[in-house]
Amino acid sequence: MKLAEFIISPILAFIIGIFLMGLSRRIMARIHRRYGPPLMQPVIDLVKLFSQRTVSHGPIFDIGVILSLAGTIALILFIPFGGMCPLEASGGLLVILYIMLFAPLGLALSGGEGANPNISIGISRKFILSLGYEVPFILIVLAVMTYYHTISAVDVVKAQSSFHWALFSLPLFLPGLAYILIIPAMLGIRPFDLASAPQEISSGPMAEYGGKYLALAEIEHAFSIFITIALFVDMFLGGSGNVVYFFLKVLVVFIIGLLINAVFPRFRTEQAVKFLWKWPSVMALAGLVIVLAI
Amino acid sequence: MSLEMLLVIAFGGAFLTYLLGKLSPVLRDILAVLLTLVILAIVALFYGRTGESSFMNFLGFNLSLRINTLSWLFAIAVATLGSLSTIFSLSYMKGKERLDFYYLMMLIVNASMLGIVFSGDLISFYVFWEIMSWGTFLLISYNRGPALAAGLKYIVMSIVGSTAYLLGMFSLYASYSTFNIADIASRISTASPGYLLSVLVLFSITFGIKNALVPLHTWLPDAHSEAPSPFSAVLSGILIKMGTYGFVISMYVLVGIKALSHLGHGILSFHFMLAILAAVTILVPTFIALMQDDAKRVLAWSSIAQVGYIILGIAIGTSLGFAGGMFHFLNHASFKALLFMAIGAVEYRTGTRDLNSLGGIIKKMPFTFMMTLIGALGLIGFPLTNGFVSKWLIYKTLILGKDPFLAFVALFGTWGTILYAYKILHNIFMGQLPEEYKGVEEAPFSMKFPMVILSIIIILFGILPGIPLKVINVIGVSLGFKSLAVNIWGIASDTGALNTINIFSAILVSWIVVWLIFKAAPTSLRVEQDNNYAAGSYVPTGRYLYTANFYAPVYRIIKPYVIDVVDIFYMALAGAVRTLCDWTRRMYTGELGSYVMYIMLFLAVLITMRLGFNIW
Amino acid sequence: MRKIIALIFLAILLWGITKPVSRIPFGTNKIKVAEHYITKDITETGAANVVTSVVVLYRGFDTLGEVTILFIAAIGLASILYLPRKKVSDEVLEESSLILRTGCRFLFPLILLFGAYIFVHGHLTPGGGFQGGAIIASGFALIFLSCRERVVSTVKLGVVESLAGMTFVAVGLIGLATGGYFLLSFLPKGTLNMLFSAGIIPVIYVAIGFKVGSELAGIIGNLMERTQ
Amino acid sequence: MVNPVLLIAVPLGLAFSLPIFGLISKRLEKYLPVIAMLFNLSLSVYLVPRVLTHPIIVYIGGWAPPFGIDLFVGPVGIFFSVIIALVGLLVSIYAMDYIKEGDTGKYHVLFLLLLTGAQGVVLTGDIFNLFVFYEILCISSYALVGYLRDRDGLESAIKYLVQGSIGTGLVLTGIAFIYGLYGTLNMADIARQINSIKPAANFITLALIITGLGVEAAIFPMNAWLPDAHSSAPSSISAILSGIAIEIGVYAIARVIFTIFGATDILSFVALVGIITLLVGEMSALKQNNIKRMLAYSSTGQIGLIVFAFAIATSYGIEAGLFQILNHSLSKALLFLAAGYMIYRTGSMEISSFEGMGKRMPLTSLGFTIGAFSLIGLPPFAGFASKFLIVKAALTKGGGLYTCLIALALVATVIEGAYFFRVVQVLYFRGSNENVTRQEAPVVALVPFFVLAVLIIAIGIYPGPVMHVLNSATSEFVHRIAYIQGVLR
Amino acid sequence: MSFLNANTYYIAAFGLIFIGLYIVMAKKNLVKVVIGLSFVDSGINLLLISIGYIKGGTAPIFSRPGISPLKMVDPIPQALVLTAIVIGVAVLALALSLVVKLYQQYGTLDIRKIRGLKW
Repeated sequence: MKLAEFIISPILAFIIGIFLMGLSRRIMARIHRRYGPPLMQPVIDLVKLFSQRTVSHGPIFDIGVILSLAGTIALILFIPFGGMCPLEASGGLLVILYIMLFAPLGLALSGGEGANPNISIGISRKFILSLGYEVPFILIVLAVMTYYHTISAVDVVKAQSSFHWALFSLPLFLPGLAYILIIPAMLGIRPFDLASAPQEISSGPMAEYGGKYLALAEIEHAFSIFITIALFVDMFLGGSGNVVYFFLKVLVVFIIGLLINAVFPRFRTEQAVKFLWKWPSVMALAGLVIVLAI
Repeated sequence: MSLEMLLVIAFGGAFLTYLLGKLSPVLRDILAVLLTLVILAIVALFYGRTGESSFMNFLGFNLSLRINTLSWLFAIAVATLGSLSTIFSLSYMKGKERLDFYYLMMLIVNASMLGIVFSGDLISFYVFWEIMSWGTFLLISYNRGPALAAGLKYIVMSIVGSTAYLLGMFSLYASYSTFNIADIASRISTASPGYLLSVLVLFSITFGIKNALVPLHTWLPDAHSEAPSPFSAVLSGILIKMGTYGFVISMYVLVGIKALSHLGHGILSFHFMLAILAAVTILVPTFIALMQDDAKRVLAWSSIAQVGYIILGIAIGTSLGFAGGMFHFLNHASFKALLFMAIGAVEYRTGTRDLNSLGGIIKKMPFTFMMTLIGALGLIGFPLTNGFVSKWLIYKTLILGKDPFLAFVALFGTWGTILYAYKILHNIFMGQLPEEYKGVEEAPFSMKFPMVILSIIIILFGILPGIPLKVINVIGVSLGFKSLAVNIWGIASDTGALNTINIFSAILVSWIVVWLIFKAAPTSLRVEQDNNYAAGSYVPTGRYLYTANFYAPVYRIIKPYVIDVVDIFYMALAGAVRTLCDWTRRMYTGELGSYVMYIMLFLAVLITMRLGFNIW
Repeated sequence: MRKIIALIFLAILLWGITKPVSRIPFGTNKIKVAEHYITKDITETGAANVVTSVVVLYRGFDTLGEVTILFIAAIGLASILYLPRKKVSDEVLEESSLILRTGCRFLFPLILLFGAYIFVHGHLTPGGGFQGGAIIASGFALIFLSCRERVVSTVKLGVVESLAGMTFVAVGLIGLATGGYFLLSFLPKGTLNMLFSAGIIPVIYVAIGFKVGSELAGIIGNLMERTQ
Repeated sequence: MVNPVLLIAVPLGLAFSLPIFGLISKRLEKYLPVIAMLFNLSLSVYLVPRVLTHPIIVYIGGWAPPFGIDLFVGPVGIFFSVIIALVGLLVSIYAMDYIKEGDTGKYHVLFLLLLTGAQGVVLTGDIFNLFVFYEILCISSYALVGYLRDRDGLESAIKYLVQGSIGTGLVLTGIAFIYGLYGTLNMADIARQINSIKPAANFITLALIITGLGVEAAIFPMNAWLPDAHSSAPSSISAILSGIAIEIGVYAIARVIFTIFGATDILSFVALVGIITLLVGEMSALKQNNIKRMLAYSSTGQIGLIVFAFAIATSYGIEAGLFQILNHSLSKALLFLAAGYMIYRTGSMEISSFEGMGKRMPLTSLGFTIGAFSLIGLPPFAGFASKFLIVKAALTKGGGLYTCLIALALVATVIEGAYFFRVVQVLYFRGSNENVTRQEAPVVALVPFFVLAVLIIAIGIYPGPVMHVLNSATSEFVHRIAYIQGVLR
Repeated sequence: MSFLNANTYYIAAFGLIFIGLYIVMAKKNLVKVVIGLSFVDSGINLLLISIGYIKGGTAPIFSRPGISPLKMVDPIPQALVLTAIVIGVAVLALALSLVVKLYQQYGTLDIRKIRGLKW
């Protein structure tokens, strides 16, 4: 049973992630009053990319992108997801926080060897942005961990069983809202798409990617969309023992997040950081203070 | 083999090395390496031994050496780094001036650090401490130029520290009329909290200075960046940890965990204040490190920040925190030494460590890059490196101990760490290779070897943290902490366990999967760096680096906030003192009449005090 | 300003010294040690002049130091006024008048004789080695002033000075060797008020007389020769 | 048994005979001080074990005190006379090559007499005799300071002379009062009659004497002559002045306060003065560019520390003070001697001109470094032991005053560290690192460096034998009654 | 008046000392300073002598038999003064030689101008 989870959960996560990617393009298009690509478009893209031949700049160029995806897949195993959590007793949320680093670091290393000036700029922006959203994110996670007095994600989910959802508890309401605000930043989508800004620095860290590199990066992106939202669901919406139910929660959160943020233009790097350090951080901090006060 | 013999070998060998250097440089190098290896072997053989023996009588006091697991742990770190840095020196220092002196001082500092951790009383601790201080001063000054100011700053602060130590030591003596650590520890339980607090504060000044705790840190950035790289490795890796050792000794051995918990309460307790200082030590230096452009300076500031983690863990006073702090001390010793050595290797080959002018060296020094990468990952606390485990322990104890703000600072500091660690990687190794570095070569073997050893340690302790944690647990228990459920793969606990083997296997498996997918796709074509984006067009050969000023936006945000206020304050203080001193000597006007009047003044004061105020 | 402060200091000093001075009434009788010297002097030293016996015997060590100080002054003065390569004035000095020169030549031996008398009779009459030496030096001063062409060799004076000093120390050492005490009066006391009496006093006073005379003469000579 | 009076008589006799030897052969002159000091050293060391069992009291001329002058050769006296003979010997060896200018014969005479004076001060048991030997010490140092006869030398000599004469004048006035009040000059006899300084007359007398002696001891604010004199004298003389002369001043003050007056009431004030002296000295030294002036100010500071240690007045304190005297004598002598040849080689006293000395004169620089480290109080040098003892004494004495004062003293140590380490840096690490030709000091000068350095390290590591002597010396100061009874039995 | 009569010598002695000290402190000319020192010396010598004086006393010399020792003045201060005078002479000689040399070097005797060494 446990062994099956190791295989099922990444595959399900991949499917959901790809689906959400397709969905997001669709919804964005609708908001922009376009028709938009079909839902399967990301899959089609992947197939196409994998069949292409491309260039490489050196071993780290390869290793970095593999590392990035491998880390993200491994991360799935630590996240409670529809009753599954293959590696529950291995460090909990703190490990999740750290393994989330694999993806950006791998991409950055890989891109670094690409030596394209756009990549340098992109990486720099990506890291700065991460510094920006990590402040509220850490505060949020800390609030949750302190509130439930555990560092295990599974325990957090358990504590919210029978609809004691954290989002609707007094202390964790504000952190939950803050999390929604920073989701786009964590995913690097509008209005926080400054790292990959295609029009400006030709996709930033991914500027030198083509073929399978781009494909792996896209898969990684799909995974991170899922992970980011799954974490929210686990921490604030009580997770779920049921995969379908879990998926629904993810879907709802994703769409809400998309709708809130679709209308914003792109931030400049400093603006983004300042924004992230201001509103979401203050909300999360307030939550943390309330948690401590209780 | 007794402890005395070890110290005799260490000090005597140092002088022997110096004398041999006058005969033959080659023999000197061999002896130096051999000596450090012998010391390492002896210290390793000491494992598990405990005992205390008096070795000489100084001014009527018995000086004693003692060994227990705590001192063994520090000693093995000292001996390891000592031998590795000596090996690293072989080629790094080749052709520089005064090598005999350099090796002498390296070995003396090494020996004195062993003396510190093995000393069983406060006097011998002080003696070795001072020998270490002046030896370090001479080594820091070795590079001339700006190193001189750094050395002076270091030694002045060091003397301030030893002044505080002397006062603390003698106030203990005045109360207990013994200098033996164990004796004092056994008698101190009856002392009043106020007294203990004053002693602890005095000791904290001493150890805080060596340990570069924030308001006392200002010597470190200059000293670390200006010292020769192998010595920077020692300095950052182990020498500043002598302060950590001092903190452990003074807080948990001398005063003891029980008495410590009664020093104040809540946020105003001693250990909590220390933890807050440690948190500040993490936060501010991390961001100052981010703004540096000199690789060694980045690492220097980073050392301060990492030391903050160590002290944070130790100060919080739980068994998890203590284990985390102690483990982080080992880890920091390994990865920071590795990083300093790697930067040293780059500097050795390129002649610069300016982050804004380097770039693309990965093509020329892939091995060094890998080492730097491992070191940087350890520094970040990346899973599968040892830094992760220790930080995890610290975070966990902070979160569960209801100190989320400290935890936040620690975690946030880690994100700052990611930024500067990546900056080092990127600016030195990534990006374009400037024209002038087209000819650099890989580091020589004697540099590679210590780096390999250190990187193995980093990875090994990252995957199997139980090895050191078991030792640390023994120490913790001996100091009165609760025992931890240590396994070879981490820590088992009901509030969230750690299993590094799981993490390792998860990542390994996903790696293999992804790698298979990657291999299944069509193979890619290897091209030159600038072939793609420049599309074959002319690329200017001069400065075409986009690595300069790497995090410009964040600099703009944090610049007004991350100023080393303390350093500015100290510098202003030093300036004021100097002005005051200058004014003082204006008293000697050179005029004979005034001088005679000074004499009469003294007499008049005496007479007036007696006759006018009837004082005596 | 400076003067006012100086006066304030002196006023305070005056205030201070009134305390001990008021405890030392002027002209009262002497106390234990002095009484001992006066009453026991004759039996112990055989010198008629108590001051001399105090100077040379009871406090002979002080006198040795005193002689040394004068020696230091002479040597120190010579070293400070030292001129490398005999640059001693070669310029022709104006000759003094015949009367002066003749008078000086006439007086010089008399002064020397008087000085010698003073120091030889130090233990009998007021006077002694220092006084006699000073008188002798005044004779030299006369010579220096009047017969300027007749340069007295400071080297020779130095030899006399050294020999006299060595004599003093040697007398002391002989005392140490014979009686176990440095500066012991090992010679017989003789009869009171005779020239050859009072133990080593005459010997030492003769040495001091030569020494002081030569030293003071040397000082004067040096000051005259080397400061032009 | 050898009579300790030879410690004074032999150098004195040799000094008197030196001009005659000078007539025989100019080269002979410079060996006489060496011989004299060698004699003194061996005699002092020979006497040490005897004196430690019970002090030797020598009657000069066979007159028992209080009627004659006595030498009190106690542990203190022998301790000082060993230091004087040792430092004197080493400096006279050094001077054999160092002194080339001027009338060298006169230099050696004055040098020998200076040491004799110092020897006499520490041995004598009569206060006026002390004054006389003190004058021998002072006057010969006036002459020696001006020995080079350059502008600085003469200027500092006359300033030193005027201040010193005022000081000795005050001392003599004090002695006159003592005589007037108590009718005796023997220290033990005076001490027998004085039991406190409560009467104003006693206090004023004491004030006059310690002010006067304070001039030579360079206690603030009477130390204005010191930086001038020490910096412009020939280096060998600076070494003696710093290493011996001012310590003699401190000895005299200690003798007057402890033995004669038993004035323990005044000691907290003395401690304060000591700390002020220390602070002023070290602070003035901080920004000096002239190395000898820096060392001179440092001497002032060290004297302050010694005075402070004495003023603690517990047996720990006096012991610490004596140890610091030993340490300061050795270290400061070494520093001045080393600096002397460096100045000789570079022709400048500016610290900045010593760049690269570590290469040019490695052994000299090493000597300087060891001296500096010892003065700062770093282990394993002698300075550490003394600093250790002083802090121990101050803190075991207890009381807020002494704790504050010792904290200030340690602050001064920080300042001292700052400037000494700066010089060490200049010696070894400043300037270009190109190869410079080695111009080491001559062997004659290296011998003292070596001996002093070895002693500093040996005493630093094994202070035991020295402590043995110091214990007895301390009890001589502490046990006033024993002293009185010893002399007047 | 009796105070003056009783203490004439003391007043004179301290008068000399104070005058000397004042000169040393306040005067600018080096020769005057040296003269001041000389004043101080003389004053101290006078003080010593007057401390040893006995009203109506004689010199302590047994120049002829039968002199009563009871009326002799104290011999010790006289011996001390002898020493003090010699010391004074020595210092004076040395001081004057220094002054002479200084004048040759500086061309002035003003102590405000002889200030090569300060701070």
